[in-house]
Amino acid sequence: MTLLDLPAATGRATPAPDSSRPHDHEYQVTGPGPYWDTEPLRYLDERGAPAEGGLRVDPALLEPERLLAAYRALRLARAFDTEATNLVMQGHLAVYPSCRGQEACQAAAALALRPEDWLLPTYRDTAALAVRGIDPVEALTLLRGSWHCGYDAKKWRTAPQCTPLATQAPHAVGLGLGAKLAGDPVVALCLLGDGATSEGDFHEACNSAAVYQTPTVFLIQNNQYAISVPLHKQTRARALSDKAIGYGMPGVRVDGNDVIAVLQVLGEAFERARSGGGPTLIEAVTYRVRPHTNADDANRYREQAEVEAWLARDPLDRLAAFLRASGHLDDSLDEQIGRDCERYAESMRAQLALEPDVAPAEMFEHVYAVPTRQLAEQRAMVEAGEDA
Amino acid sequence: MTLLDLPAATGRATPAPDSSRPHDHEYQVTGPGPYWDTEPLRYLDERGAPAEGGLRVDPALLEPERLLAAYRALRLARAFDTEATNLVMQGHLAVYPSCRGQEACQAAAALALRPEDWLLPTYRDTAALAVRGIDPVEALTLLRGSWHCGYDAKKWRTAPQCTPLATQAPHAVGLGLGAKLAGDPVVALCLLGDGATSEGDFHEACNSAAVYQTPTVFLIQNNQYAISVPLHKQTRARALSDKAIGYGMPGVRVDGNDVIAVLQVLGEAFERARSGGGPTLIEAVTYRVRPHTNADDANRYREQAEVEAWLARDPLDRLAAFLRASGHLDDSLDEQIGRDCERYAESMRAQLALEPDVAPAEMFEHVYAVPTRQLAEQRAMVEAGEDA
Amino acid sequence: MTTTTSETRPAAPAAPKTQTVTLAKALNTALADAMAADDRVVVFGEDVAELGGVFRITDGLAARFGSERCFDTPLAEASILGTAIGMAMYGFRPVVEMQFDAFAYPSFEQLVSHLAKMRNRTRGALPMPVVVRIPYGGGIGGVEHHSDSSEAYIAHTPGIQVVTPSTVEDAYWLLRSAVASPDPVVFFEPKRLYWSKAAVTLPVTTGPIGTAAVRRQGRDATLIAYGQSVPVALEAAQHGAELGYDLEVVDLRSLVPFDDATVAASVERTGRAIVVHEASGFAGFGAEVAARVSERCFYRLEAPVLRVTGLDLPYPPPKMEHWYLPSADRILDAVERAMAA
Amino acid sequence: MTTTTSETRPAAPAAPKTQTVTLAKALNTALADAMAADDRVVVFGEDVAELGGVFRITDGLAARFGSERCFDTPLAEASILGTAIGMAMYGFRPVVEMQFDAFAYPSFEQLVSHLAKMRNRTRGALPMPVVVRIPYGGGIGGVEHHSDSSEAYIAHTPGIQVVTPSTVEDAYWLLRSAVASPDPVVFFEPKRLYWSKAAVTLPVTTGPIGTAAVRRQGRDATLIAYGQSVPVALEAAQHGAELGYDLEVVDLRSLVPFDDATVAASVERTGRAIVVHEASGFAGFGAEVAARVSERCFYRLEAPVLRVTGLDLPYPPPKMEHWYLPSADRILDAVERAMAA
Ligand SMILES: Cc1ncc(C[n+]2csc(CCOP(=O)(O)OP(=O)(O)O)c2C)c(N)n1
Ligand SMILES: Cc1ncc(C[n+]2csc(CCOP(=O)(O)OP(=O)(O)O)c2C)c(N)n1
Ligand SMILES: [Mg+2]
Ligand SMILES: [Mg+2]
Repeated sequence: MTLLDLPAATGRATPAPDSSRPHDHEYQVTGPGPYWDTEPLRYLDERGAPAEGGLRVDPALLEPERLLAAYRALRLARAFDTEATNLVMQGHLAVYPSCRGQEACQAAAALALRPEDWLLPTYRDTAALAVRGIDPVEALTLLRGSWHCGYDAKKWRTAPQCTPLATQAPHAVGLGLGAKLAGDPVVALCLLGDGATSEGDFHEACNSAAVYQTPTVFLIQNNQYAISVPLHKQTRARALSDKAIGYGMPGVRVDGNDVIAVLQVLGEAFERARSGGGPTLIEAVTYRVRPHTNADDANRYREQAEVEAWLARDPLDRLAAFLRASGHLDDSLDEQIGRDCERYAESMRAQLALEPDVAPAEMFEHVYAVPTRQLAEQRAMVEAGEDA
Repeated sequence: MTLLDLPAATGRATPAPDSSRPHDHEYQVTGPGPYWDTEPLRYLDERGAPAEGGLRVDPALLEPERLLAAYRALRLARAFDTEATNLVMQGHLAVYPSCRGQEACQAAAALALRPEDWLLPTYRDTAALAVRGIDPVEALTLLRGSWHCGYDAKKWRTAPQCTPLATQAPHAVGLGLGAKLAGDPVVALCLLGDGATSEGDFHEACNSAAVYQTPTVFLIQNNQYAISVPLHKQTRARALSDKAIGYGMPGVRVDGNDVIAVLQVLGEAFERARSGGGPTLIEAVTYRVRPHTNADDANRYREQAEVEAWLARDPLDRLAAFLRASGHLDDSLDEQIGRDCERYAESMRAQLALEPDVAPAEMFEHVYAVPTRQLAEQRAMVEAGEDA
Repeated sequence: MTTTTSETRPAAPAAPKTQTVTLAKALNTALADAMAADDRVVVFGEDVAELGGVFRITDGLAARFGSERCFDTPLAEASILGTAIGMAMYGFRPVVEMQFDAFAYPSFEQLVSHLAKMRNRTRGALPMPVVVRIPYGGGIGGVEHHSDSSEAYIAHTPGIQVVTPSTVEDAYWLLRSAVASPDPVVFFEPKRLYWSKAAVTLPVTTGPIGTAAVRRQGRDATLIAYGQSVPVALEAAQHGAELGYDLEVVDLRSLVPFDDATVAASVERTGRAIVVHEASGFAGFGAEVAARVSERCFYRLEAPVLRVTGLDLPYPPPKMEHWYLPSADRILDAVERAMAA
Repeated sequence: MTTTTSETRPAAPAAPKTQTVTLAKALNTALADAMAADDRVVVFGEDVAELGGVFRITDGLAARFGSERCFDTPLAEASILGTAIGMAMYGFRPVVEMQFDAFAYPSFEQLVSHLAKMRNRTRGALPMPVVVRIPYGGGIGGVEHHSDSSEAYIAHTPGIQVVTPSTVEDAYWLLRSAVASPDPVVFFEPKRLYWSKAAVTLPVTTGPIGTAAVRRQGRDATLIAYGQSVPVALEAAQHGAELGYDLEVVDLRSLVPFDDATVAASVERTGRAIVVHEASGFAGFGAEVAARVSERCFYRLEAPVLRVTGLDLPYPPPKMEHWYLPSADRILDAVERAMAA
């Protein structure tokens, strides 16, 4: 075969291209660049004053009641997280992944939901469960190790906390699609970490949600780390919110330590979802102040100075400063909230210090609606061993 | 617990936000819109004339030798595809997924490669293998059903044709990373369909390639369909090339029926990859003229008129028109190429009409480097059955 | 949304008329009847709506029930199954199609870590009435990745039911039962049998999930098979009769739950057992069957339980699959060995 | 790149000194020695470089060999394994870590459809000298998805070798052997034994992949176990001795290839066999062992082969796992039943 050989040239030369004509289509759509190029949306600046040129916020969000509710939720999340951190150190939990520093996301996620909305949390979002109103003992059941999920997932419209990363994202699509087909004004809010955005399930879910136009909101808490892996080893995207472009859905980058801003962008996303506008991808820029879990040693991979810099942007301090400056918060109210938090933590302590009741029956009861004969035999064997 | 109850409001009302101030950050980064909003890059217009405001092309590409080599490659791809389509109808192949209409991508992919570069083809890219120089019988072995891969994958630096969609994409990352770590100026070219972009593996591969900055080029042949599923059910992205943004890599959208344009953008991507500039995502907009495979009935899901419209943009006709207009091609050369093609097809026909030799030994020989005892026993059993 | 079926049993058959139908048509009818009976049933997957599926099992469903009840998905199997899980959480009863067995692998994590476990971890709050339809098996001249049999992977995963019909009647009824089940079912469709036919009256009722069926009675040995290995076992039994072997054939039908009673009763009668399936033998489902039978029928067995299965190598290309697949001949070789023991 | 090892055997041991080392340290040393011996060996996965892995098995490798030989990956298991496959195509010998057993599931398709088949489909042109390290098993108080045992899924996949050590010595040598193997190895690390210790001289040589080891000799029955079930079987054997049972313990060590000779020889000696593993019993790897032993030792067996395994339910939470796991007590119950048969 000579087909691929070069033939002898025939005819005249091709006219030289006009190299002075610029590209009509600039096709390096986005050059790789450092992640922090893009300033996230914020309402408050890092000291808690209204940010210059900041996000425009729904006035209702700024009503004192709403602001104080947000503040209380932040304090609750902090108190919960602090107590859970104590409990794990005392051996009352199997493991605890702290959300310290991420309380604005935790609080806003829970506050943005209506009772009929679905929440899909990860292992790190136990404080959000508490703010949603779930009993802390039930919320901590997974991490205590007495069952996989302690709360009534259907009643609370809250999926069990998800550990296999990003696998809950397609569930949020299915919930949204279910709501859409049923004609219910219900939104599914999926919480994810920055690391989880690298998983295939994240991609498939975002893409499907956009194609189906489901009422699903993906909230990425970009806390800068996936265990030890910093964001720049996770992605070369300019911003995680840029990923929305590839799905044809709105993408938002918000200051995750500014609860007002997070509430605002969540509110808009929920509103859009409820009114048929489809899914939204939100990246909340925040920081995991503690190690990945109590078992992790963060000194192996990051400097204390970096942590200090983020502590200065503490979400509680920022809102407190704003509330104090606007006269909604004074020492006496703050102390009262502190006492409420202390009582809440005491109750957690009292309940979780007790050894939980467990019985082998529970392992067998819900494998299937009706246990197989083989499972019934195994149950009898285990229970006989217990009696012996 | 009263922590989440609303407290009585304290202090004065929050100042109303300044609603006249526009958002500083417009966060609906990209609104959903019809896919065809964005015109792909092209050098030739649909009739084969230089496109107005078209792509600027490397002068070397426009040398008559190069242009005629491209034309011969297109004709070869067409001849190959036509003959394979005949062969499958005559029962000499198990199945054949035609690339009719996509020959510009097939030819350009093969021509862009140096011998040391790696190609990762799919089931639809057999013509690209032929253009790369692989013997057509070896190239068609998978689809003939006599072995999984008929060519020497290592010698040809060509992976076996991949059927599980998008699973070859991470391999292209690994090959690129291998080349990078070894310091070799080698590029891995991964071919993918539009449908495959919905798979998790596509996402994970693109993201990893960008993070590692591997010399990998992802070429999506967007032929508008994944079997029966049209692009708008596959993605809501404005363009598949937009997905590059979420990976922080260059993304290019090119007219996949304009072989000059495809060669140009591939050349730039290869050049960037070889010089340490990392991966590129290219979307080539084209059309699958025939059904998904010989077993498919495309009338179930698309109109003939749509096919006709695309036939008018035939990649061969476009280049032929350009070559004739610029005097590089005349009837006599065209006929000579036609005769070469006919000989090529005849040889395919003659070889593939024969029943291939197969022996059970082959099944056992490469499961492991050294067969296990159990496999040796099974081989003996099968061979004994054959002898019986 | 209204419910017209109970949780555990499909609606009672109505308006019978006998026809010659293919197994594919029986599946199609089962889906249509299930969708008609319960509007929480939704069907989705790759190419299932406009095209009716590459095997046409979902043909006509989108036209009849609308694009909200039957729709095409993006090409993303993990997300197909994950979406089904979310819809089940919302109260739907999704039936999803995986186009070929090997193309279900991307959904493996969703299946093992969520579908199988969701009821359990939520103490019953979020049951998973999901059916995953998977055409499986070879012998159809399919290239790489189009002839896998992955039942062993799934059957090892507690929380899932695994079902596979071999007859037109069971195709209908097991699929109805799967859709009506409160728990997830992986429904393996023997794709080589899609075009097998029987004169049946649809709707038809057979046994419930969890029961095996004796397809042929015999006294010398029991052939235990499922899916498209059942006709092969029956063929072997027929040839065997000519050679003087009186072979019983048990069609497992339901791999999980496993019908120990029927299987053990048969082997207790015959004293010999041979397990047949297409998947590779090593750590295949036949190992479980052989282990159970060997344990339960220990004192009755007159010969070791033998396995006639696919070879322990990647599924071969079309021109070689006849060497790979369990054939009537290979089964009869095993029968001879068992009878000689 | 230069090669200093042969394809099939790791480099010969050099410069011995006896120390008390943990199984984790033996694995770490094996990786370091393999990387020193062959610069085609690269190690990557989630958190393996800066952190040294959540179990510290890769501790110090990045510092010693540089960030091109040991690096952190994005969080994407399919792509981790797929990248390893591509690197192997290029001529490297990648060793990848899956952080926990259940988190390897996203890579299942890459494993089944590519890693296992690449050598075969390319007629040997593209061998896959890849090691997939997976910490597996329970008993460490891990929450959901942190205690799975998935060896049955992998062992059923032709083309892969499956290995799991139970001793410090085997941890070292099997990992060296796995890295040196021309074919892919899934290397299951018994995570509960990471901190078990032995006085050993590294480097140490034990048996090749494909061979089982008799860990204790006995005449009454054979306990067949692997990974972290081996110490449990040994514990049972010790208690058994007090009760008058003389139990043999076989450590399979290599599930694929399977050492029929050692296993059958032991059962031929004892006449009784009990298989022990943590994974759910149904269609678990123990089924294959039981089926093989029942077939091969049919005439010698004095009792049915019994299985003592994890229960057929999703791995339970920490406070309940003691009921799920095979214990010395449950093994001894089975021994009693076997002896009474
Ligand atoms: C599929 C999967 N792979 C690996 C893990 C192990 N793992 C648990 S948390 C974690 C890091 C997750 O990072 P990110 O998504 O950023 O969430 P964060 O922990 O920071 O909240 C990893 C790798 C897992 N849980 N699931
Ligand atoms: C993982 C996987 N799922 C499903 C299939 C079945 N399948 C084969 S080709 C195809 C459509 C692919 O479409 P596209 O990626 O656009 O490529 P094209 O066939 O158009 O070239 C499908 C669904 C597959 N091969 N692999
Ligand atoms: Mg994170
Ligand atoms: Mg396509």
